[in-house]
Amino acid sequence: MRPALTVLKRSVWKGPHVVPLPIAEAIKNGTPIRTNARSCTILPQFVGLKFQIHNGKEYVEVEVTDNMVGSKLGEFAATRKKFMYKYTKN
Amino acid sequence: MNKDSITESDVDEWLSAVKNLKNGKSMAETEQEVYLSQLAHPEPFLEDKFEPTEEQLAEVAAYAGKGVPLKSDPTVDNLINLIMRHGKKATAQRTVSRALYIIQLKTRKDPVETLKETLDKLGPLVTTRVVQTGTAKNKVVPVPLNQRQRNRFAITWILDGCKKKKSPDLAVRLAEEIIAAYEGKSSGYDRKAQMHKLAMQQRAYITL
Amino acid sequence: MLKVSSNVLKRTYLSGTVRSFSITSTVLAKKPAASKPVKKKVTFDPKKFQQPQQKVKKSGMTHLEFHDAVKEMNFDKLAMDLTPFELSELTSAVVSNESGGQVTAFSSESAAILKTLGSFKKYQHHELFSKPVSMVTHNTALLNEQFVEKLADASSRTNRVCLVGERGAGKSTLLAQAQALALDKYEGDVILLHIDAAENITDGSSDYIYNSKNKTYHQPMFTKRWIYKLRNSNEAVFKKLKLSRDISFQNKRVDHQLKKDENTLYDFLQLNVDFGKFQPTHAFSFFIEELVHHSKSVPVLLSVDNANAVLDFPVTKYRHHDFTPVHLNELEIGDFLLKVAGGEISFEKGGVLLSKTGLVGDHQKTLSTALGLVEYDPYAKKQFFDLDIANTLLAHGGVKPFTVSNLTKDETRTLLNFWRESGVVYVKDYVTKESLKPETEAEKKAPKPEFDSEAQFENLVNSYYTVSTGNPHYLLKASAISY
Amino acid sequence: MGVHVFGKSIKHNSLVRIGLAKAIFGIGYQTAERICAKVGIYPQMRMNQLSEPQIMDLNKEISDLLVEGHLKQKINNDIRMKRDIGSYSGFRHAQGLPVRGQGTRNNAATAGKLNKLERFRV
Repeated sequence: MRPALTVLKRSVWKGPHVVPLPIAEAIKNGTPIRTNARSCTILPQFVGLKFQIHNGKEYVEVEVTDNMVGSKLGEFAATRKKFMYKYTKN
Repeated sequence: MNKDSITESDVDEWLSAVKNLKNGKSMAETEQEVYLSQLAHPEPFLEDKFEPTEEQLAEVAAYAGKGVPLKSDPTVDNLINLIMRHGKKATAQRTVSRALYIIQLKTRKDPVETLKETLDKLGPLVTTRVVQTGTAKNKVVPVPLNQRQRNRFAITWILDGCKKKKSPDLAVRLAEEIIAAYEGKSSGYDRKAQMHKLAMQQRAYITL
Repeated sequence: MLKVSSNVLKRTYLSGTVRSFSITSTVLAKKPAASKPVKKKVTFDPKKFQQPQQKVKKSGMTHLEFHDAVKEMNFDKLAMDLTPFELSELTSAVVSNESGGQVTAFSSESAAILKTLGSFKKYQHHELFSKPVSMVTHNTALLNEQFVEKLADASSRTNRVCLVGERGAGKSTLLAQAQALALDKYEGDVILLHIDAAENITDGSSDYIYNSKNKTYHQPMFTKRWIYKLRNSNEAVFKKLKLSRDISFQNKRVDHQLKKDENTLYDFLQLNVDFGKFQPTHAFSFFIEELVHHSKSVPVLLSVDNANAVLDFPVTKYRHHDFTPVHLNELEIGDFLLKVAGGEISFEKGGVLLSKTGLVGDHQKTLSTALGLVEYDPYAKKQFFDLDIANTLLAHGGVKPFTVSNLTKDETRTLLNFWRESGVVYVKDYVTKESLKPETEAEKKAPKPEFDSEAQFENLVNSYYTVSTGNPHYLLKASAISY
Repeated sequence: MGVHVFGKSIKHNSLVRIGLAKAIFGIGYQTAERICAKVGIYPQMRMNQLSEPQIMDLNKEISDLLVEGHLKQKINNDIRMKRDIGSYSGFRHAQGLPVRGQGTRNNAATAGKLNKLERFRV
């Protein structure tokens, strides 16, 4: 991927899309942050924190690592189940 | 005008004027009236007869007995239509024009005449057709060809011969092949001889 | 301008630039496990088992496409001999007496010179005749009067003309005629500088080397070829012109020293042929300076065909080291052209004759504005209008436009008559439906009406003149190259 | 009949800017023209007209860029990283399905061909 693509995604003056989250508390207590904000960008401050991200049905536990910075929270909570073929009883 | 001052004579005058207007003018005076009156009575125009001058008559006489000139030569047209692909006639025309130009440069003769002569030399006289007899064996019957059919064979053979030339431009290849055929060197002559030979073998089936 | 920005081309290995928020660089990311050797499937590949296709043996006269083939295949050798026509040679006497057009031949000397210069171009149908011919028209007479006659009296600054006219009107032919007339008038004592296709300067077909001294690019390949043409065509004149100052230069690792008043310009051009290929040189500017110096005695005629291909498109295909495009005035030759066309460089005796080409630049406004044919549009886009170039051309009194108009009907008749007699156009009866039918016995016996060739010729003149409106290109197309 | 630039044989009669773009992974027409301008190769130059020093210059310029094996390696690494952090696009790569939200009811053949964890064999 070329740098241009990430740059072109969003106007610079807007900054990254972030929603207010109880980060200070999470850092202090180590409690996971439960959130529905899937479109929130992961900032460097989030690294090491635990998130519970809503996937439409339940909250998926995710721990943020270095490489996740710049992605959205929603990328790490899949909304679809993988298709599995089940044999019928008969 | 004062209402009270209207007299009998005034009324009479007006009535006569209205009457006059209703009858219409007998003579047109202004330019517009002339135009309108002519529109209303178109007969004089229709009656006007065209009489040709003597010069015009002489010109007509000069063209008497001559047909209407064709837009282009039918033989060349046939070649153009056989070259045409995807309905692009202008492209085909340009190709043929350029080919004929090269032929003219090479032979320094009228290229259309050269083309006609070549097609006449190359075109086969007879072909063979398979006729189903209904019983065991089919007959191969020689059939004579008319001028147009002969031309068609000749042109398709020339176009086949074009494929073996080097130039990327069809016009140049076509010119080369036509010049070769004109000089009697085309591979089409072999195919013509083969066709004639087959017809000769089957001559017993000719029905007259 | 030439500072090389190293970041332009460089892309780093670090993906840090990609994911701007990452703390550790992905260079430290784990390498993927080495791929396991995969067993190759054995499949039947029909291509491998096919017999190698026999190459079709191609025969034929040429591998060229139409326009090149027509030019290269020496068709003029097969053409009708023109000696019985007793064509008069193109001289100013003929031109001043012309009325209704007269077909003339180029004299053998001027034909040879013009051929070397490249004044006879392809698409001009020279292959139809055994030697180059042209028709003297009212345009020729007018240009002779307005331009060629003035060559010896006026400086090139005041004698600048640009030929304009629709496609196929005969601009290039007129250019050749002007050169031939100049040769005739001054009996060979004239220097002809001719560029037959100006677009070759800017289309990126020559190498280009920067000369930091005069801040322009040398174009060694183009200059060498051009000077070669000039040297061969102006040999007699150049041999007469002595150098005005000493010059020393190096060629093929041999040092040359040419003396003032002893060596000629011809010697210089013969020995100095690199024009900046190996090291920066001022050979070309020296050549120009010499020409300016000698223009007191010998008139210099600079003629540029397809001039609008460079003047209307001044942004060239060449690029600086930092990828910004090179402008026309940054090329040595382009700069020279602009300076002479703008009158900054002036030959004391001489003239500048530009010519447009009808094939490019319909929407370009630079040249037409400079010639005063189009009103100046201050809101014109940069790509269509270059103010600097227009101002350059307008300086010192400006370039005068010369409109090449179409042939008159008399000229059309003269031309068609010449074509008929030289076997280019065939006058024959119209084809009709009736004429194609096989003749019956009665018809064969009946006396046939005689074909009146002259009347038919007059018909053709009328119809071709109407179709082409007197434009020679379309006239030939209508009469000889369309079936 | 080829001229060797950056270890690649390029056809002798192709234009330099075209030949480079066609032969070398990671160089397109634009980059090739930039390289040519920087080295001082004129636009219409053909491969067989290149002199030895010019080829050396080209090699040097190209080796400064991220091309060929290194570029392929980098692309592979990027995909691998996405999978490792458990991102959705990483899953889609692993499954050989479209990454950018396209449907899969029809037409996902190209994704099937290209989207793998190891896109290039280096």
